[in-house]
Amino acid sequence: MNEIPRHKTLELSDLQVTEMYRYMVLARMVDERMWLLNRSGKTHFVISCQGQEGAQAGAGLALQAGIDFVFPYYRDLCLMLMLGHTAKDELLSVFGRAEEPNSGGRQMPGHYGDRKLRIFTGSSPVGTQIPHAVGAALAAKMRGESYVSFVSFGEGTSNQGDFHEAANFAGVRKLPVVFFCENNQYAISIPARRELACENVADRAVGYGFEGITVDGTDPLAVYEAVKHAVDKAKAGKGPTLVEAKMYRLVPHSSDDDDRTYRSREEVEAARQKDSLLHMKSYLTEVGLWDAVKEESLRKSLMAEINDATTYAEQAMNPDPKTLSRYVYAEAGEQ
Amino acid sequence: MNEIPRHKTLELSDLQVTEMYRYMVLARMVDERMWLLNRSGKTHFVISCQGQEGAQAGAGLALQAGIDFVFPYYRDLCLMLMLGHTAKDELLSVFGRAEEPNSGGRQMPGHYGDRKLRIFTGSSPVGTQIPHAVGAALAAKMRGESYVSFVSFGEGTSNQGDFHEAANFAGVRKLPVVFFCENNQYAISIPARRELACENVADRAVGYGFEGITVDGTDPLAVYEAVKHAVDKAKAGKGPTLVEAKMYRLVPHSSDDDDRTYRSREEVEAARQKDSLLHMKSYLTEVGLWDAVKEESLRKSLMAEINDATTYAEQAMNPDPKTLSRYVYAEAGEQ
Amino acid sequence: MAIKQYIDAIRDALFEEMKRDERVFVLGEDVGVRGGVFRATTGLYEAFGEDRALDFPLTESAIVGISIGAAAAGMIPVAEIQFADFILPAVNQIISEAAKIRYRSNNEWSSPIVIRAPYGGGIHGGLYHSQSVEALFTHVPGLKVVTPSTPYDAKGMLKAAIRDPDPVLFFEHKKLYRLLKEEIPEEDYVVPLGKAAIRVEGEDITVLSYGYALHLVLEAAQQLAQEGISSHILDLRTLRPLDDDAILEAVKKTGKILIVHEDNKFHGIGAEVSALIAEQAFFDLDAPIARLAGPEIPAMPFSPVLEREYQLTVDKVAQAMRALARF
Amino acid sequence: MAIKQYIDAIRDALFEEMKRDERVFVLGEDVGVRGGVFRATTGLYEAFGEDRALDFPLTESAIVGISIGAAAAGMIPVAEIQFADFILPAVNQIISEAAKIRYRSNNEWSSPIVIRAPYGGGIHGGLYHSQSVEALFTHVPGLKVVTPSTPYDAKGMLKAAIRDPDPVLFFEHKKLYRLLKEEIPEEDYVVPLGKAAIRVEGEDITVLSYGYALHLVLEAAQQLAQEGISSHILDLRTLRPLDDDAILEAVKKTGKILIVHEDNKFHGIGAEVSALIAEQAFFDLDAPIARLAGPEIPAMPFSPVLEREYQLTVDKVAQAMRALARF
Ligand SMILES: Cc1ncc(C[n+]2csc(CCOP(=O)(O)OP(=O)(O)O)c2C)c(N)n1
Ligand SMILES: Cc1ncc(C[n+]2csc(CCOP(=O)(O)OP(=O)(O)O)c2C)c(N)n1
Ligand SMILES: [Mg+2]
Ligand SMILES: [Mg+2]
Repeated sequence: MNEIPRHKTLELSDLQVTEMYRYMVLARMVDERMWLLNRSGKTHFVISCQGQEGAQAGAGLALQAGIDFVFPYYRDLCLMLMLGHTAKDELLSVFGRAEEPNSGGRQMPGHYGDRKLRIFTGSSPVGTQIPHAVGAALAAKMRGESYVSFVSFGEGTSNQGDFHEAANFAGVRKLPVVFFCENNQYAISIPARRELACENVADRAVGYGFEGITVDGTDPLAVYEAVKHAVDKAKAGKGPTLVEAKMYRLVPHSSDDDDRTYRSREEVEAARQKDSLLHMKSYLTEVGLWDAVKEESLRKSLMAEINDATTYAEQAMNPDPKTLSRYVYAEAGEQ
Repeated sequence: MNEIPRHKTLELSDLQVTEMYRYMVLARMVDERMWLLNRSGKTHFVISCQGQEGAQAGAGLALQAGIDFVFPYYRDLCLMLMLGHTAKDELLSVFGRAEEPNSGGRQMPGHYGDRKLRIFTGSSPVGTQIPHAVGAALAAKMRGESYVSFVSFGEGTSNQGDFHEAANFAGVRKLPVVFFCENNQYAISIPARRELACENVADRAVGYGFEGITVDGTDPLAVYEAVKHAVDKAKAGKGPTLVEAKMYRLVPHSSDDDDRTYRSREEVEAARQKDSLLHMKSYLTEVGLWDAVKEESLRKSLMAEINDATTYAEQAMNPDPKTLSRYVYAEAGEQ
Repeated sequence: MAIKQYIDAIRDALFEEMKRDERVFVLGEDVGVRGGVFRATTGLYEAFGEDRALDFPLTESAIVGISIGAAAAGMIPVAEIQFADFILPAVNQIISEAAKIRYRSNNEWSSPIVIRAPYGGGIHGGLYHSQSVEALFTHVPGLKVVTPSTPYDAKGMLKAAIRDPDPVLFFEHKKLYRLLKEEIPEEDYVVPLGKAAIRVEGEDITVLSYGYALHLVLEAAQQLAQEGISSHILDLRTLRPLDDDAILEAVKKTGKILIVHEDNKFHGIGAEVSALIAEQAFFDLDAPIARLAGPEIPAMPFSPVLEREYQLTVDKVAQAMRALARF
Repeated sequence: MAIKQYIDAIRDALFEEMKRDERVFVLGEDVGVRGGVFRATTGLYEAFGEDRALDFPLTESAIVGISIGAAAAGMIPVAEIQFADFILPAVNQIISEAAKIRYRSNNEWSSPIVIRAPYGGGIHGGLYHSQSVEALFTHVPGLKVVTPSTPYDAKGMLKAAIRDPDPVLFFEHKKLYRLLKEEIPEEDYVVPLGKAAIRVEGEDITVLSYGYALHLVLEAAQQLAQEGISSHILDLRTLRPLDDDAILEAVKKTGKILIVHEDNKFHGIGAEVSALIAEQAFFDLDAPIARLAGPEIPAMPFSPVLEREYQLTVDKVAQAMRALARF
């Protein structure tokens, strides 16, 4: 093989791509741990990133943590890890502990937020974060700052009015925002063809006067390339992009769901064959950056990290019930 | 001229096209009367169709009054006349009289509705009628009935979430609905380029998996052709169409507006040269169906009709104040 | 008679009404193939097909708006909003449209739709799967707002709602779905909207409540009975319109009033109940009108300790009842 | 001092705050080039440019949602909703988002936005340009809801709202815009949110009101004064939070309470005021707590005779005050 490896043509170092893979595996393993804790009755809720790690890793690599404003959605565990959260942070969150960085235990797992990382606080009603991202992009433009706003959401959510209104305004004002649609083929039980009549969600961009790009969401490098393009364009004052990454949700919608009621095991099995983790591992192996030994040692060290994090989180303090009524409004003396 | 006249190729009779023109002139003259009454302090509010008559006449001719469900918006005076309302009906409405068919004086002028004509009651918050139209189309499909649902709205309104959500569902279910966007270049003071970044509103249709068509809204026959195509398609079970008719709002947004604060007189003057009434008159003249004598006699008879209607409306009864609290809910014994 | 849970009662009512009248259909997110995330619509897809158990894209405003349009064309839509918290994107269609259609058309058009939504907390749902939203709608003329608290009522009131000629918001407390069972007649029956129900007759204090909180009140009343305090308990059942007569009657019985709801207190529906009493039964009162309700915070947090701290409990209710009795 | 109308006071407050703090900007439909359909933002476009007097597409949910995002990034948006009736498409962004951002992020993020909206009827606006919508928001923890009734307060409270660290809904009764003039200081001042104001001191009856209705109350009180009835009149000014202390104080003054608002009565904010009193000042009361409010219909119809029938008038208010005084 004397072709230039694909990641080099994208100006990514060997370290960057192996790190990317490390985050994907970490996300998967943390996610699996969350299910385990849930199934053993220790925690109340899981919402999963499984199947979407590659897309999130690709997108995450194109962002500058702590500089770009990020408006994630509940499946963005891998993205959060790439931006700076740790396994421990997210395990604290599934236990609803005081220390967890998203909300101090106030919100369900998957409701991310972290001010120091410029990750805005999210809620459950889908799509509300999309105008927020556009608002932060408006602020960037008004003040001549050079960050971009990045917002992610599911394909089902691209049907919500808030998506439409926010995308339109971003187009009119050519704001520095990247709309990132993680099209995992389902909105809970509703398959894409029952939610959407367009071929690709990215087709919608033309209605807002900007570019739409559909990429294979199981190919992290392809996603990186598309999002990087969108970020660079935004920073150059050339307006928004809608990037749609297509992949498959490998597990039920959440720990409260039973996906056997609406999709066949064969369909899920087929999708597992196209898992982005497999994709990335074989790419790294092909270009000589990876092998079975590295894989094993990675998994071992991550398992240790996750075990420690679990122990820590399990024993961590709950919020003080006396804080229940705090922070509805700014407290005296605060701004 | 031995070409076949355009209206014949569209399978329209001479009578149909001259009638179409008659309605356009009637709408214009009723509209002008409404302004006169407002400026003389006799009525409180006007919202105008001026500039949009041709598009409405073209669309109206493609619909079956009393069979198709119609969800108009506040500028659709000409459409309402084509569907069966009279000058008297609408003049009663500007006075808020008990007898006016839209709401018995409860709603502002331009808030149409008439059950016997299958014209659904409209409100002021823009865009809410769009899902209603899709709902009526859903009912048609569920019951195998063959009416279509027709809904109109401005280009500014095509930015509302309700447009997006309703269009998406119509696309997914291939419902018999015609979305008719009257793009008059302004949403009150905001020009189209400040509201929309796409070239045409019709570009949005691809995001919903159906056809979008942009037509010259000052050419009634072109609009007829597009809407007829959409109606036939809908009836054939081939789903929705978004038809965008482009034209210009010739007068201020409403009697409360002063358009000199946001657009030049030259711009308005230029648009007046492309008035659909001129367009239609010269077409009819060209094909030998019209001349100055006919024009004069038409205007004379319409003026008489409008004068009578005005006198009638001015003297008609107000709603009985005792009815103020009726019909919030069904009254005893009603369903 | 058959023994049914609340969720069964809902499902049975839907099934029977769809069978009775082919204009009735259900629509919402995951109500078809999946049978609803709470399983309230299970079996309808199989029995009535995909059109009448209609899986809808994730768009609440369209769910309601399209229901309104379908109703205008003669159908009777029963829309499910997956969680009451997610009804907010549909508020414009509910308040600007459904509520005003009859009035604004001078009785020509109407909006006979039902909107079902599971509400309330205590299921570790965090801020956005625990809210009580009834008070956002009870102020609105043109709407009816109902919140049955038993399987029997759930079935009978859902049937009444479906047969009602005007829009009805039908709120089901999700903790009730599988909390208790009750005998329910096989034959068709309706429980009329707008009527409260006396749950316990008593002499010392009157407690007005609804939904899950009512069951806490009932339990607390049993405790208090052992202490010799007799409670008169009224289940409001419908929050708009309130059953004024029943409320004023219940006030007369004891003169000491406590209103209990899970929703936060400030300007909750308890405020209207209190104001009604203070206006129309003032001279029947022997004590200040008390309210026990949720704290003034957005909703129940996810952390179990915070959630517990938020929630009403039998103890908290008993304490409030005791304080009133001693007054 | 300069003599100003209410609308001038709003415009001046915006101008001065935009000048004082460059993070402040206004956005909304027609607020830029056109200067607002009520002319509340006239001159801002010329003075501060198109970015800070930002003409927005016709999308209320985005107006609020984008304000929230801009605030997250450090700006202070003052959004205009063209008519309060059209705030409903934005309810999800207001209640699910703005109101809960501080709480759900455990105080990391906040939503210092102001939403201005002209409300109320009597201008021949029909059902959808006349509504009072305050009661749809007063129940919601995390929001502040204000309704100043004088030019002085309008200016001072708008400044306070802009400087407030949390989301404030700022409702301006559109009949007040050009109704009366008042002397307003040249220098900067704020009127704190959450404080009611005694408008008239009196002995026989206490009337609580706000907005345009307050002016009817003031006029009626003058009539009554000539009949020998002395009224104590409190302008609530802020509806969430209510000024409990001022209200309870005002109750003590006379023991006879009337609450007046234009919005319909059932579960209007008057209900909470009444419930507060019935709970905390019961023994100060000498009569049932009375409410005078709009009828239970969707909103004011367009027909002038129906509109008149809907509206409160000095006569109707005076009659209610007289009845209470005679009680
Ligand atoms: C406004 C709103 N309605 C309903 C829900 C319930 N709900 C949570 S996730 C979801 C499906 C989301 O689908 P999609 O946008 O494709 O994201 P995915 O979960 O597939 O990643 C639904 C219906 C919600 N959270 N918010
Ligand atoms: C939800 C809502 N917001 C604001 C308004 C006030 N308003 C009335 S018409 C209008 C502009 C509509 O523009 P467009 O849709 O292009 O229709 P046009 O009037 O140009 O025909 C606005 C902002 C409204 N009626 N409804
Ligand atoms: Mg999805
Ligand atoms: Mg327009």
